[in-house]
Amino acid sequence: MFDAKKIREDFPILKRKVNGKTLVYFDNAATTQKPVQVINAIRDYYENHNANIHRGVHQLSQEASQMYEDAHHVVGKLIGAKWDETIFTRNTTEGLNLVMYAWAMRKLKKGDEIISTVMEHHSNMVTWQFLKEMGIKLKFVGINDDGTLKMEDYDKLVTRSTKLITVVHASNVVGTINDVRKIGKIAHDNKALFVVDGAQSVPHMPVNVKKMDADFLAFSAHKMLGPTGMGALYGKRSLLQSMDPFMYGGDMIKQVTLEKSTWNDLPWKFEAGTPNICGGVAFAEAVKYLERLKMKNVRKHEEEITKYAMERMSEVDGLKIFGPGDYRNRGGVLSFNLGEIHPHDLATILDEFGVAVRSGQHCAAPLIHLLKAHATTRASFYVYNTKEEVDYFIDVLNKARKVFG
Amino acid sequence: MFDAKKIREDFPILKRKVNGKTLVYFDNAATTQKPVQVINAIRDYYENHNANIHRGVHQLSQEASQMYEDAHHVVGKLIGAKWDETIFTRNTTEGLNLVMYAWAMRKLKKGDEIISTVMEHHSNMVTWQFLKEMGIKLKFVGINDDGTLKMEDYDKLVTRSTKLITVVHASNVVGTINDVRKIGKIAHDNKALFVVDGAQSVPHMPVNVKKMDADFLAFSAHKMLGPTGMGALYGKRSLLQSMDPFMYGGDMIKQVTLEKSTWNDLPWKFEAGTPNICGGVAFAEAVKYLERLKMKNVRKHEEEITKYAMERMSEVDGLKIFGPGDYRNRGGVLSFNLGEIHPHDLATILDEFGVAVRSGQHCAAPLIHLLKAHATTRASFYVYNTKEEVDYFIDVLNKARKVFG
Amino acid sequence: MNIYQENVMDHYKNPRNFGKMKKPDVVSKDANMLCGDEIEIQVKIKNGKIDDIRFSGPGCAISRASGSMLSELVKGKKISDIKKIKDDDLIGMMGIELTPIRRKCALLSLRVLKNGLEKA
Amino acid sequence: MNIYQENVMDHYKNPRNFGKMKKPDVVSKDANMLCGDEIEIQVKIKNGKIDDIRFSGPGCAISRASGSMLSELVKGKKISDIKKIKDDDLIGMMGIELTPIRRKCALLSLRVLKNGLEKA
Ligand SMILES: Cc1ncc(COP(=O)(O)O)c(C=O)c1O
Ligand SMILES: Cc1ncc(COP(=O)(O)O)c(C=O)c1O
Repeated sequence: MFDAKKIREDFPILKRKVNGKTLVYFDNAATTQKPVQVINAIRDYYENHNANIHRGVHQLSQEASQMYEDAHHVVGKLIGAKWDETIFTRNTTEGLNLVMYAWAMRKLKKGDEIISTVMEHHSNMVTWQFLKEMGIKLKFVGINDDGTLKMEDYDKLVTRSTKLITVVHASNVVGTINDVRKIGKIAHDNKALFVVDGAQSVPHMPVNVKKMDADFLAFSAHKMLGPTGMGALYGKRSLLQSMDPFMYGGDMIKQVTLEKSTWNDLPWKFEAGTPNICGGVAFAEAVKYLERLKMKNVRKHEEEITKYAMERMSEVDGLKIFGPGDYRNRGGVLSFNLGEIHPHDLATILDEFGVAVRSGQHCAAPLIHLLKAHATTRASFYVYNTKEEVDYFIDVLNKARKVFG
Repeated sequence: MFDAKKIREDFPILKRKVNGKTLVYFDNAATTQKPVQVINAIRDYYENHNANIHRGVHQLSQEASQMYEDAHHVVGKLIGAKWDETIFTRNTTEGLNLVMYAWAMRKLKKGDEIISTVMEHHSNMVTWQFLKEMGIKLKFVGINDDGTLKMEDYDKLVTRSTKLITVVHASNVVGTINDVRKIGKIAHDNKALFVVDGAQSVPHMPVNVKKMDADFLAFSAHKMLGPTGMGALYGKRSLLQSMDPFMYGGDMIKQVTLEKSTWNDLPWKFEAGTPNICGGVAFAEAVKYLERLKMKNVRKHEEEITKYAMERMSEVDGLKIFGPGDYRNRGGVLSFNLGEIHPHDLATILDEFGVAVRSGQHCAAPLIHLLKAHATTRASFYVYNTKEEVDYFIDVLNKARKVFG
Repeated sequence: MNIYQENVMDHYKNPRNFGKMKKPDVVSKDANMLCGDEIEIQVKIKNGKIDDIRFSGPGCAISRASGSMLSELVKGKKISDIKKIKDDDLIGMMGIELTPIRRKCALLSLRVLKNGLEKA
Repeated sequence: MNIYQENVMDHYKNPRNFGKMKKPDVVSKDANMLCGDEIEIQVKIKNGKIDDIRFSGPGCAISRASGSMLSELVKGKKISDIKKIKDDDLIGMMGIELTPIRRKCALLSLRVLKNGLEKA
């Protein structure tokens, strides 16, 4: 197991003061902070290796090409995928849009159906709404009061027209970890594609695309110690090969005439134009950092913090946590409301004491409405968070309760 | 005027040795190097301000949001655009694909026509080929022997079905600077949209979207001292407002229900998901660096270097430069061949002496074939290049001539 | 600086003119995207002046306090004068410093009111 | 290290078995994406052995020299043996160190030949 206090030393921003107080960063589901190793990798790339990739025979270009290709290996390995099934994207959102544009829009037809859930982040909900114009039907699995999926809904919703089933692996609002193996099996038993939003799972626990038998899995670097502007989309090789590209430009092409073009090999076929080369290199550095900690330890640490935070929060009068009651069934994401205090007010007061949490609808408006909340406050944890920080957070919650008493 | 030798001190990579020799970086059309100011801005962002934007009320999120919004102002101002008409993209390629997917694919119909040129980079050629499936016709303006556009072709190609005219502002192969004002007028006289690929112009000369009356202008940060994974697309506000989004996800939405969504204000409507926040901040820093130098001086410096290089290269036996003979009509991009030496061999020999040039087809295969070349070698300049470097380059060319003599 | 001053908290906990009226002359509504909060303002107009006003809807302390203060400010005022109220006038009245994001909460009521009067 | 050694330059300037033949048994063709160079290999087969071989197409020194050396190497060899030639065997024959990108130039001819024999 690792020592979160030691880890903190790698994160320069954690030494920052906010409103005169030491920063307590509990907004990790939105984005995480970056260790000095990642910041240095960026610097090293630009100070020593920067060049455009693929087509240059000169030394810098060869170095940059190698580093960028290696990054695909490192990121792919984390999720049990081959490097060329690992497409670099800007973020989870782009990954899901790629599947929508390059697979669904071109392979589906009027009357086909897609099953999502009411628990989704907007990026895994609004994206599919685009297909309605084509006459594709969108259906949603509901949730129980404790924020778990109504698994029995799949039986009711699946038909012979179901062509794609998509689900968030771990919810960014209620924290629920969904049973992706079971849902994947339902999808494949019905010859539907299985698409997983891994934005909140890949950063926080061991994830293996083979074990969950995902056809596509999307996630973001910035939520796992990596840079902004980077993400990855895993896709099964046979699927990726059967598809046309998403975007068109340099490096994704084999041969071009004025009339038509043939596509490059994977993964380049799906990475048009000059990619975020430095972002890829820094992403790999973030993954290496996590692999040194080991993903099962990352998960264990978060379970401990989450368990502790749930216990301590239950002592606060009028505090209600959304989502599963057992910390073992959830990620380190705690959405809550404190009496009648508006989440924005609560977040503002927490901020005055240096505690960064998120407040609002967390890009999941339909879910928030189902929870019968207008908005929630959300604390979410990562490798550098400690029980001492949780204690401090509880103290501030109690202060807020007094202000709004 | 600025002093290129002074400027070099800002670029750590220029002190690097390649194959034992001091790096001479002449691959600037592919990507440029980064000054310490940009590298430090990245570091400062991650060490002091990193957070997700838009929706956070906590201090870091507000800082990051402000910095990212400010970056739109800085980049927009450079090209004479308002901040909210300046959409951040990954690169030029994504900008052009956005126009194709979010404008052309949805607004054009069978029989409509698009006019491009044979001079385009793949990203402004292959992208439009996608629309052929919809029955949209793609036509190409040709080139003269000196690599200038056959302007008279427009007369022949424009019909009442012409809905979009697109052109590269400055060629990445032959260097030609096209008369975008004239082509823009042809487009608008014929009620067609005018789309400009500014990848090789915005970094190198004063560019103003109002003066050229562009409807869309795409460019890349990494080609103008900025980070990889960043670019911008200018779009006229009325057009952007009339369009649906390109990608779907967080932050581009006003209201979401399970059934449908309404879109956020500009530019966020076109920036789905967590954007490349740090990339935006670093891009703005690069633009500030260029503005301190002044774009007209950047252009002047490149004219000087290009003129000098053309003179010196004309002394090398068997060397043929493609493109306009007058340096005033071209950017700082010199594609050439030296006798029968294959560009890859030439680039390899140059690399052995520390000179980084590009060789190949420069993502413009159709143009290369029209030039009756299999490939070319390309030297391209930027603010930190000097005449001394050109002299050294000429020496190595002469050495290569001997090896292959 | 703590923005939850006594003044603000008083208006939040006891908002003036909160609720709905019968037969308003103007009804205006809008949401703050950030939190999903909605505000509705109803107005009765007499002789070019605001005769009565009500506001309602879920909101944070800042948006509710500003709605309450605004309602007091405009009651009895000429519509032409209300159109001249500036963002900073309202914020100044609240007497607190706000970050850009919380400013949006504070200014929601003013925007909703002005939009309503525009259409009146 | 200079890769344009005497040996390589000799094969480049005087490529062996360069050109085309009449009535080949196998024709195989492919391009190196990087530069657009194309190589075509023609082969005559007799008793499971390569009886004659020709290669042609524009190419850099590395790809042409390797094509030339490869053609000498395989002439008279059994097809089953040719299939066993490894990438590093060919590169080793050239006696130079190549970066990953230039390796592709060196290995184009071997790939084209193997692809052709696969179909034969
Ligand atoms: C003229 C031109 N257009 C478009 C591009 C594509 O730019 P990017 O690879 O940054 O998308 C380039 C860069 O190679 C270019 O030179
Ligand atoms: C569950 C989930 N899906 C998707 C996303 C979108 O990620 P990104 O903004 O990096 O595209 C997020 C992040 O907010 C998320 O939590």
